[in-house]
Order: sequence, then C-alpha cells, then structure tokens
Amino acid sequence: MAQKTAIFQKSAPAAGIDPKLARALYADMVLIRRFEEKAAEGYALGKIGGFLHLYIGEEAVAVGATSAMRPDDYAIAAYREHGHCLAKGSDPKRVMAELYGRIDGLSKGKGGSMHLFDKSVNFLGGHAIVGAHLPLATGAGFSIKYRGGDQVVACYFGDGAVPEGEFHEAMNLAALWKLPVIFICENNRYAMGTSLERALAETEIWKFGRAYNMPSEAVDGMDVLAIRDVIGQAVARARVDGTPSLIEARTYRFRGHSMRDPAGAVYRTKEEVEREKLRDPIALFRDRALKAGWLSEDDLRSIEKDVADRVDEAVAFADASPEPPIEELLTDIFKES
Amino acid sequence: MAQKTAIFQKSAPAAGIDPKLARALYADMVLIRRFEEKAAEGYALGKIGGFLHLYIGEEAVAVGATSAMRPDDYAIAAYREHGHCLAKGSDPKRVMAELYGRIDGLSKGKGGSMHLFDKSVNFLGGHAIVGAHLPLATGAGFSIKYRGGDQVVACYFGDGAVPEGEFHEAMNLAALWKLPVIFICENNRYAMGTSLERALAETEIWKFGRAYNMPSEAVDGMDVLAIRDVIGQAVARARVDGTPSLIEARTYRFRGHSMRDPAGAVYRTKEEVEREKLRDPIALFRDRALKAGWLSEDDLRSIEKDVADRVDEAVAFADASPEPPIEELLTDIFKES
Amino acid sequence: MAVMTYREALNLALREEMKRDDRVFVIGEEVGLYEGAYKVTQGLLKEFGPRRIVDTPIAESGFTGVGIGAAMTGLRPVVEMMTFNFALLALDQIVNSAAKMNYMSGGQFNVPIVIRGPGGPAHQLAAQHSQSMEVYFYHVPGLKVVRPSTPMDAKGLLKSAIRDDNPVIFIESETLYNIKGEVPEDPDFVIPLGQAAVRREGADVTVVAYMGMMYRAMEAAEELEKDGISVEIVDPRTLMPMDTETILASVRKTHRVVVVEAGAGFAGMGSEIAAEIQEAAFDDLDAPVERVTGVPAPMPYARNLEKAKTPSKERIVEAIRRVCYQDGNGSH
Amino acid sequence: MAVMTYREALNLALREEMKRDDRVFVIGEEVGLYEGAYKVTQGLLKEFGPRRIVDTPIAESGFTGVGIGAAMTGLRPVVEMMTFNFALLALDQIVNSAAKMNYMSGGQFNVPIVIRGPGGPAHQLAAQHSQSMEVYFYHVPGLKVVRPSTPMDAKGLLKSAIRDDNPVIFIESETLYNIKGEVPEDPDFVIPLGQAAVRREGADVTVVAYMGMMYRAMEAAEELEKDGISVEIVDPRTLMPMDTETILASVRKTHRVVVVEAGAGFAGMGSEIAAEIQEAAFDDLDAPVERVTGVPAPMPYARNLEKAKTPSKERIVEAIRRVCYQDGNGSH
Ligand SMILES: Cc1ncc(C[n+]2csc(CCOP(=O)(O)OP(=O)(O)O)c2C)c(N)n1
Ligand SMILES: Cc1ncc(C[n+]2csc(CCOP(=O)(O)OP(=O)(O)O)c2C)c(N)n1
Ligand SMILES: [Mg+2]
Ligand SMILES: [Mg+2]
Repeated sequence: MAQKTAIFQKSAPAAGIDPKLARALYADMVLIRRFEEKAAEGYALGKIGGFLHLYIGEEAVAVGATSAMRPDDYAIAAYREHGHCLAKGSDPKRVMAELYGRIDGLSKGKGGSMHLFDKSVNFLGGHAIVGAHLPLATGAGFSIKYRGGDQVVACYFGDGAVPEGEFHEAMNLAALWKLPVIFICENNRYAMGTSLERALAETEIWKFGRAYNMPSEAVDGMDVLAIRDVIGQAVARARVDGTPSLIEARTYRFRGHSMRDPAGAVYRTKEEVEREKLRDPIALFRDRALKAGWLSEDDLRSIEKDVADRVDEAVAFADASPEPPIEELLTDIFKES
Repeated sequence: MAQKTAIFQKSAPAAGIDPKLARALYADMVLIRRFEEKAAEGYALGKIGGFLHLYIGEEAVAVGATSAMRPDDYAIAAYREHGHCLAKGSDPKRVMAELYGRIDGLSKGKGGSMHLFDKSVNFLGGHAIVGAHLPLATGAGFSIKYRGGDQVVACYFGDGAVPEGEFHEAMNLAALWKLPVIFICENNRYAMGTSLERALAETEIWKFGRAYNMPSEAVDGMDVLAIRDVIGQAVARARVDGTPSLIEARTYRFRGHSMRDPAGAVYRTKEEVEREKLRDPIALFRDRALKAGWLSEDDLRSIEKDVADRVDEAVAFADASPEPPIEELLTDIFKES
Repeated sequence: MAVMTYREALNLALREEMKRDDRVFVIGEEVGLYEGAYKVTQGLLKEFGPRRIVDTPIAESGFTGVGIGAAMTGLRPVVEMMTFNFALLALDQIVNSAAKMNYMSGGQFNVPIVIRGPGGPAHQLAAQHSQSMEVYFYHVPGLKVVRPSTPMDAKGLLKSAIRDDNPVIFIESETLYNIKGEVPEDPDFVIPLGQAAVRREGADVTVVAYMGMMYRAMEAAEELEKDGISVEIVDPRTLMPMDTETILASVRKTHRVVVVEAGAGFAGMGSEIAAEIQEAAFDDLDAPVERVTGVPAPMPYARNLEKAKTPSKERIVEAIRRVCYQDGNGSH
Repeated sequence: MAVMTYREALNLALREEMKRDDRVFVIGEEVGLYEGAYKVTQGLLKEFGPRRIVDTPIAESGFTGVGIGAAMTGLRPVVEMMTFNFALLALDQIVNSAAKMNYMSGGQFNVPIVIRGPGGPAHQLAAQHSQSMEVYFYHVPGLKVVRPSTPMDAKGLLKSAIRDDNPVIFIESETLYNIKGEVPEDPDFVIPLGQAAVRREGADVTVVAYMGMMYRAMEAAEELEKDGISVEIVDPRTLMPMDTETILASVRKTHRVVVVEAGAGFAGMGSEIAAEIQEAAFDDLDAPVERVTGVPAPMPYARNLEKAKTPSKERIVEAIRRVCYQDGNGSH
C-alpha cells in the first residue's frame, strides 16, 4: 500500500515531457486563467449572476490531473469547476454561454456557473452541496466496474468537504468495493473563511486515506508536472484493479471565495496571499518550460495570444446567444421516455 | 497521544478490585442478563411489541464502562440499550414498564424498547437511527465544556454506525474542540447480517481514531475489568482537559439481531456462535471473582437470587401498570413553557 | 394470473426487470445475503449474484449517491431503503442530486433510479421507525412518487418505475407485505405511473385513500352500505404525478369527498387533494372536502396510543356521514 | 422604535437574548470570524467571544446534532444554517432527534433549539441553492416554523423562538436582509409564535402571503385598488402553529381568498390553507380558494426563467380578479 508522507519532490519528474505536452499543459492553464478573468469581468458587468467562484491559482490541479487521464475517463467536481470542465475539453464558448445564462450554454443556461455539465466529454458536473458529489463519483466508479470497463473517475473536492459525512461514506465504499475513483482534494487551506486548522482535527488530509486502507499522498498543487505524475500513478493503480486513491493537492486560491468575497481578506493576511502568489502555477510552469527548452518565449506568447482570442470569442459568443425561451422553464423536469 | 495496538492483556489488572466492587459488577451484569431473558419472554407473550434488541453477551461493556464513571456523567446509546440504561442505574421496574408500553414506564410507555430515556440518571436515551446519536453525544460534551464542568459522556454505538457519515462528523468535532466524549464502539462484528469485512475498508475500528488524532484502543469486550480499566483511563484524560477517546470493545451478541431474527444463523455459523459463547462475560467474571476470592459461591448465588427477585418484581410491576391514558397521545408533543 | 403476496409480487417484478435489462441492479442494506430485512429480495442474490445484488454498509447518503452516480453513467439502480425512515439521511442526495440533475444539466444527465422500501405506520415501532414518509417527496419537482396498495399494483407499478427514465420514490408498507391478491405473471404487464384506480364504485360520496387507509376505507364503505350510503373509493396509486382527472370525475358524480391519509395531515396529500378539488370543482361540491388524517403527534410506542394515532374505521365512517349530512347535526 | 434593516433586527435579537441568558449560544458555519455569510452575526464574536459564537466546519448533521445534544443538557443553541438548503443534510437530526425527543422521552428531554438562516428563492443561485424549504418542516409534529417578513417580526419572533422550549425552524430570506423598517429597541419586546398579522385591511378579498410574496401581494393590492378591488392581506408569520383564526376571520369578511407561495405548491402551505378554509368556512366562500404558487420546476439559473418561476405581481392580480369574478369570464 503506497502511503507516502507529504514530502514534496523538489521538482517533478520531467520524463516523457515533450514540447507538445508542454504546450497543451500551458495552453490549458492559461485558458482557464484567462477565461475566469473574463468571467469576473462579466460578473462585474452584470452579465453573470448568482455565485461565481474562481479557480485562479489552482489551475495546475485540474490540468495536471486531466493530462494523466483518457478522454473517456469521468470527472466530477464541486461548484468551483470552470477549470475542470475546460480541462476536460468543453468548448469555452458553451461554458461562457452557460455562465451568461443563455440557450447555447452547456445546459441551455439552466445550470449556471455552479452546475456545468458536459456529457460529450464525460464531465459529470459541478455540484453545489459541499461533499454531495463524492458519493456520485463512487457511483460512477461502480458503473465502470459493473460494466467491466477500465475507465477511471476523477473526483475533485475542497478541503471543506472533508469534515462532511459524505466524504467518509464515499471513501469507505470506494475502498471497500475497489472502485476506480481518484479522490483529489484541492486543499487551498480555506473553506470560505474557515482555515483547515479550525475545521479538522487532522490537517494532513491525505492521512484520512489510511483510515480506508487507501493509497494516499500529498502533492504540490502548484506544480502541474508533479500532479500529473502522482495522478498518473493513481490512474495506473485504478485501471489495473480498481484501486481508489486519495490525493491531496496543496494549492491556494488567489481570489476570494466567490465574487461576493472579492478580497478574502478577513480570514487570511495580505502577506500570506502575496507569498502564495509567488508560486503561481502558470508562472512556475512557464519558467520551467523555458528552462527545459520545451517551449520558447515565442511559443509561449503565441499560446497566450491564441488563448486570449479563444476567450474573447467565447465572450462574444455568449453575449450573442439568446436567453432560453420561456418554455424551457418546464422542459427537462422529467426526461420523457 | 496514546494509540495502542489491539493486543489484549491476558487478564485485566485487578488493582483496586474489592468484594464490594466485584459484587456490584457481577450484580449489574446478571441484572441485565436476567432482565433481558424476561423481556424475551414478555415479547413471546405479546406483552412487548415492535423491535426488541437484546444485549445478551455484551453486558460487560456497559457495566465495565459505567463502573469507571461517576453517576453525574452522561451516557447515550443506540436501540440496543437496555443494558446501558440499567447499568446507569435506572429502576428495572420502570424500564420493564416502558417495554410493556405502560404509564409507569420511564417515558410513560411512549418510547418503548428502542427509546429508553432517564433524566434522573443522566441517561440521554436510546436512539434508533444508526449513527444519529453520536453528534448528540458530542453536543452533551459541548455542554459540559461550555458550563466548565468536569463530567464526561459515554457514547455507545455498534460497528454498524462506523460507515455512517455522522460517525465521522461527530468524531471530528469532538476531537477538534476537545470535548470530553468517550466513543465506545461495541464491535460485535455484525450489523444485522452484515459482517465487519463487508462493511468497512478498515476492520480495526479503533484505528479510525487516528484519523482524528484521538487516543484510541481496542479492548476485550468480554472482560469487564479490562473495559473498566481502559475506560477509566479514557475518563481520566477526558476529565483533565476534555480529550475524547475512541474505544473499540470487541464483543459478540449471543442472540439474533432482534427478536425477529432470533437465530441470527444466516450470516454466521453455529460453530462461531458456540465458540463465542464460551467467552460469556458473566461466566468469565464469575470464575475470576471466585478464583481471586472477591466473592464466594454463596455470595454469587445470593446475588443471582436477589437479581432474579428484582426482575420478577419488575415484570409484575410492569404487568400491573396501566396503559397510558389516551390523552397522552397529545401531550409532550411540545413542552409547554 | 396467480395469487401471491404483495412481497412476492415485488420480488417477481424485480426478477423480471433484472432479466429483461442487465443495467438493472439492486443495492441496499441486507438485500443480498440476508435476502432483505423484509425478504423482498429473497432469492435474488442466488439468481443474479453479487454483481447485481449489492449489500451495503449502513451509509444511506453514500449508497444512494452511488446509485445516482451509477444512474448518471448508464445503469438503472433499484436502491432499497431498509425502511423509508432512513431516507431522511439520503434526502439531500434525493432532492438535490437525483431530482434536479436532468434539469440542471439541461437534459444531459437523467437519473433513472428507483428508491424503494417500506414506509408508513408499522406495529409499535415508535417515533423514529413509524412515520408517513411520502410527504418529504411529492412536493419536489423532478421526483415521481408511488404508493401501491395491492399485490397487482406492487408488481405493475414497480416495473413501470424501473423502466422510467426518472427518479421514482416507491414506498411500500410493512403492514401490507403479507396480503395476497391476483397478479398477472405476464412479464410485459405494467401499470403506467400516474393512473388512479377506482377500487369501489359508489354514488353518494368519494373517498380518496391509499395503502392501509384504502383498506380501512373499504371497511367503512361496507358498514355504510348497510345504512344506504354508497361510497366510491379512489386509490391514487401514484401520488406524483397525481391523477386528478379520475378523482374529479368521481367528485362530479358524488359531490362529496373524504380524503384519508395516515400521516399527520398538515399540508399533506389530503390538503392537496382538497385544495385541488375545491379549486377545480367548486360548484360540484355539496359539502366541504373532509380530511381524515393521523393525529399530529410523533408515533407513540404504547399499543393503545398507537392505535389512536392512525385513522380508524370509525373516524372514516363519521367523516363520511358528516359530508353526507347524516351525522345527526342536520345540513350545513 | 428605531429604523433598521431586517439583518440588523436579527442581529439585535441575538445580542439581546445572549445578554439575557448565558445558556444561549450561536453555532454554525462562518458565524464567528467571518461574521456570517450574510452578516447576521456581525459583531457577535467580538462581543461574546468564541465560547458563545462557535464556528464549525462543514458538517451540518454533525453540528445540528451537537446543538440538539447541547439543548438536551441545558443549553439553548441557535444553529445557523448558512442557507437553509443545507438543512437537508441535517434533516434526520431535526426530524428524528429534535422534533421527537420530548415525546419519545415522555417529556423528560425537551429540545430548546432554534435553527435559523435564509431560505427561499434568491438571485440566480439556481436549483440547489434557491428553493422554498419550509415545506420540509411544517408537517413534522414537534417542530414550530417561523417565516418573518418584516424587520420588526424578525426581531420579535426570533426572540420568542429563542425563549421557546421547543425546536423552532426560523427561515429568513436572502432577499429581505436589506429591507428597512421600524423595530422596537425594548429588550422585552417579543412577538408570540402563532399569531398572524393583517398587513393591509380590505373588504373584497383576502390574500394570504408571507416573505417576498407578501410584498408582491401588496403591490398587487395597490394596483387593484385603482380598479376598486379592496384587498386584505394576512401574513401568517408562523406557519406552525398556523393562526387559522385570523385567516378565517378575514375570510368570513371577504368571502374570497387567494393564497400565494413561492414554493412549487404541491401539498404546500397554500394547499393546507385552502383545504382548511373550505373545511371551516365552506358556506362563507363565494369562490374557490385560489393558489398562486411557484412553477413546479427546479429553480433555473437563467435570469428570465428564474423570473418566470416565482409568482409575479401579474399572476397575483389575475388570481385576485378571478376569485372576484372580474377576470372577464363572467361569474362561475
Ligand atoms: C453542504 C453545504 N454546506 C455549506 C455550503 C456553503 N459553502 C459553499 S462553498 C463553502 C466552502 C467550501 O470550501 P472548500 O470545500 O474548501 O472548497 P473551496 O471553496 O475552497 O474550493 C461553503 C461552506 C454548501 N454549499 N454546502
Ligand atoms: C440509519 C439507519 N439505517 C438502518 C437502520 C436499520 N438497522 C437497525 S439496527 C441495524 C444494524 C446496526 O448494527 P450495529 O451498529 O453493529 O449495532 P448492533 O445491532 O450490532 O448492536 C440496522 C441496519 C437504522 N436503524 N438506521
Ligand atoms: Mg478550500
Ligand atoms: Mg454490531
């Protein structure tokens, strides 16, 4: 049973990294960053309503993990899920249209930011009840085993979900039945304004995996290659015989909890935030890719430009998309057989 | 942090055991046994209805634990709680009357076997939703700390409650806030027909305590002195600074899950049951008390006779008690201020 | 047709649907080795094996969530609640995940799940184990709710529920598992959700009732027949969607209605039906719609109190007499 | 009297009751350091310290159970649900522990707990965060349920709820926190549970509504006044116990009723009130009781759909016209 202590490798293994992969990782992280910056603008303009939770600072987790999986693997997340949905391959245009509440959104504008779903890429949704999607992930794992498939499920959740009973129930069932679920705790050290220390009697979250006899480890959530590596190992275990894992990705959200907590300054110091920003996962990987020679400054610029264009396009697309027709209020309550 | 492995001491420490204590322990265990044998008869006669869960075989746990506590400490249990209620000092007459659904029952016959409550001895009740009373126990611990008291709470629950989310939530909160709760898992290896191995990814239940940085250990649940000893240590920790503990008492139920599963033979072998019965906690302690010279054969006989009389009295009392008047249907829905 | 118990009818429905569709599986506490706390799944583990008859630990929210996740990814779970009382622990999953998933996802992820088990008053099981649970579900948009009163309905409706592409809450009754009745053995026999049954034809008054209350209403009707009061009994069978048409048609004939329910009644099924009838058939009513409900108290353990808690034949008879203005108090 | 917001009124009630009684404490997510997700507990941590203002991790069932256990042992907890949507995770504790404890224990262990927080439709929070939650509670024997519409009621009713010896579900509203009104500063001012308020006197028709819907009904009443229809508005304030007397008194005066509720309506508050009125005042009614309810769908995110989901002033006006037979369709 692989139960490692949480000692981060100085830098993640670079074996098998080539320019193509580096380009993809960088492009995906930048896409998420840029997309959300624009979403924040849309929120300020009143184009987007309700709650909007930005993933800025945490991009490496979804991108690294997704890069270690197959397109037909499942992913599921909480309400801070723009990144996971985009990493999984959803069309930014349709994601933005969903945020705008328009008919061309992934869910015809009925779900919004907290409920992105994309069946075409096996993204099982964003879920807004903390902890509630963990059993759903276990259920997707159950499905895979039942059908005799070799897919795996990536289940992303926050540190705030760990004190919830459903974390425990979902972990136990996945371990008991050996279901191919990779529980990825995005530990950004706060659940809204509650720091880890005020929420859990054991703050090394990966250790909870031991209670279920599950391979568990912590990884630097700011290092996309480290995540890719650790998740890759978990995926390999899961594909072989359904072994689930708990991976604690140590990350940080650069923004407030949601647009309604823009500063996030009551419960954490400015110094802390500034210090963490020095480990911006995008900047770190940019440096690394340059130094390793995977990508040149020109490559990076051109990726950035491409992404910016795609996001602008997404915004224009969303803005041009009509509101859902009023009849949509009454469709989809039930699926008609 | 005391986290011991589950190696049972050959025989529990006998320091401080005197005839008086031995008499009390023996009398309490025999009382519970005898009381329940009579309750089973009452059930067969149709005097008792609904579900009736017997504690027979597990008496050492409640008796040993209670003997290590003060009368003003709290106790709370699940639906298999006749033993805990009697050990806490409730009047067997009123307990039996409750089982009979009569007005002189602890709760005027409104609660029944699964819902024994006795405020006069700080027994916070029997609760029939598996796992649900664990947070209540944590709440009682919260109360103690809030008031600055030094009481402790004994929270008894089955192995079946461990997979429930509330186990996890209650344990985490108690550990996080340092509340004087002693979680006593009565591991009788089955939750109805589900054996431990089919319910938990980690079957050494005491190990779950580690996930909450809580002192945890397993104890021979058939040895009343061992339980008294281990719980005594937990009580001492709790009284000093509110440290909670998880104690796994390894025990066995000699009867079926309830009177509706009288044999309990589908999910366990006859041999297993017979083997376990050889470790009857009452017989074990009887032998020990004789050998150690704490009690003579005459002492034991007279205790047995006394208890039998008290239980017969309880039955007669219950049988003579009237049904609650029909107006009781509408009282106690709300407490009138 | 064969005569079988309600329990056997459910068992047969499960077996037929599992044979018909490999995606159907049963999951819950004690459904396998123990063959069900109430033996509804008897023989299924032997016939279908542990892949499809899945015993779970006690973790209602967890295994219900597993069912929902499995349903989102192509399977058709039948989740057994050992008793429906425990469904409260899974209510968030049922309401916030199952019921809303198709809507939130704009129709991408429907949840074909059946959540079934016994519910309602049982024998001396007291406050936490004896309560009418349908009231937690039928108001939730996105859920269908079934309460089958007869063995035939149990089979026909459970098969429809399993074939339905949406979450269906299917609440049986501890007190009905042993009743016997004719049940079609044809594996193609189903009863569509959303159709009420007229259990007894009558001219003077309509009684709406289901499960145990339907049988009690039958007794009341027989007693009143002696006095020349002709009672029609409508059993909704499916509470959501409710077959208002059948109820209204009966009301337009009888002009008088009594709704009986075992639950506490405040904003219950009786309230809904009464509100609906007075709204849709105001001018057809010759008397107010009367509700006969359980006493609004938790369920007491004591036998005599328990008996007084749930509507008796006598209370139903009285209510019927009242709406017929034959209660000795003259007309309104 | 002072003019303050609904939020400030709640805050004041908490402060006064905490000063009055050391057994009162507040527990919930973000109630302390963060001063409440909706700032209802602003300043309380500073004033009362962490012993009495208790921040919890996300574990609704756990901390609600802690509150119940504390209440059983002599304290008087006020449990904040960050929003009432999350109360579903604690529903078993609320229903099976809090509501039934006094009854199951034959009166030995009452549970003086208040569970409070915002509930009901909010702004574009979508299916899982925007729903009418009272429907899960008012049918449960042993619970009281409050929905305060004004700052004064918020204060007076919260104080009564805290002083009550029983579990009280106190559901506020995200959309009302900023409204202002007169609030008595007298720390002895309380409003007893179970008393409705007549918000507006009128002669032609009674509208029963609370929270946001009460304000919308006010607008409808003002519009209809121009057409000579005089609308009386009754706000129940406490849904359980329901002040049926005040509602019936109004109905006996106006003979026409519209009940408005934001929720989906099936077996909702409107159903109960309609059923009750037609039962108790059948001969006083000149028209059926009309219900105006939220569209029975999960809450959609898109702004236009969300708007169409909840009863509009227009729909209320139409319903009032209908019961007054002034909808152009002639009399029934
Ligand atoms: C069951 C439940 N309780 C409370 C909330 C309110 N809430 C929304 S997000 C959040 C914090 C979650 O923190 P975490 O899981 O660490 O995720 P993060 O926001 O840090 O990504 C809370 C308390 C909720 N949505 N669901
Ligand atoms: C939440 C919940 N789920 C299911 C049940 C049904 N049930 C009653 S007892 C029981 C087994 C509990 O086993 P355990 O906790 O080991 O206690 P034991 O009976 O062995 O003392 C089950 C499943 C219940 N009462 N509550
Ligand atoms: Mg977090
Ligand atoms: Mg057990």
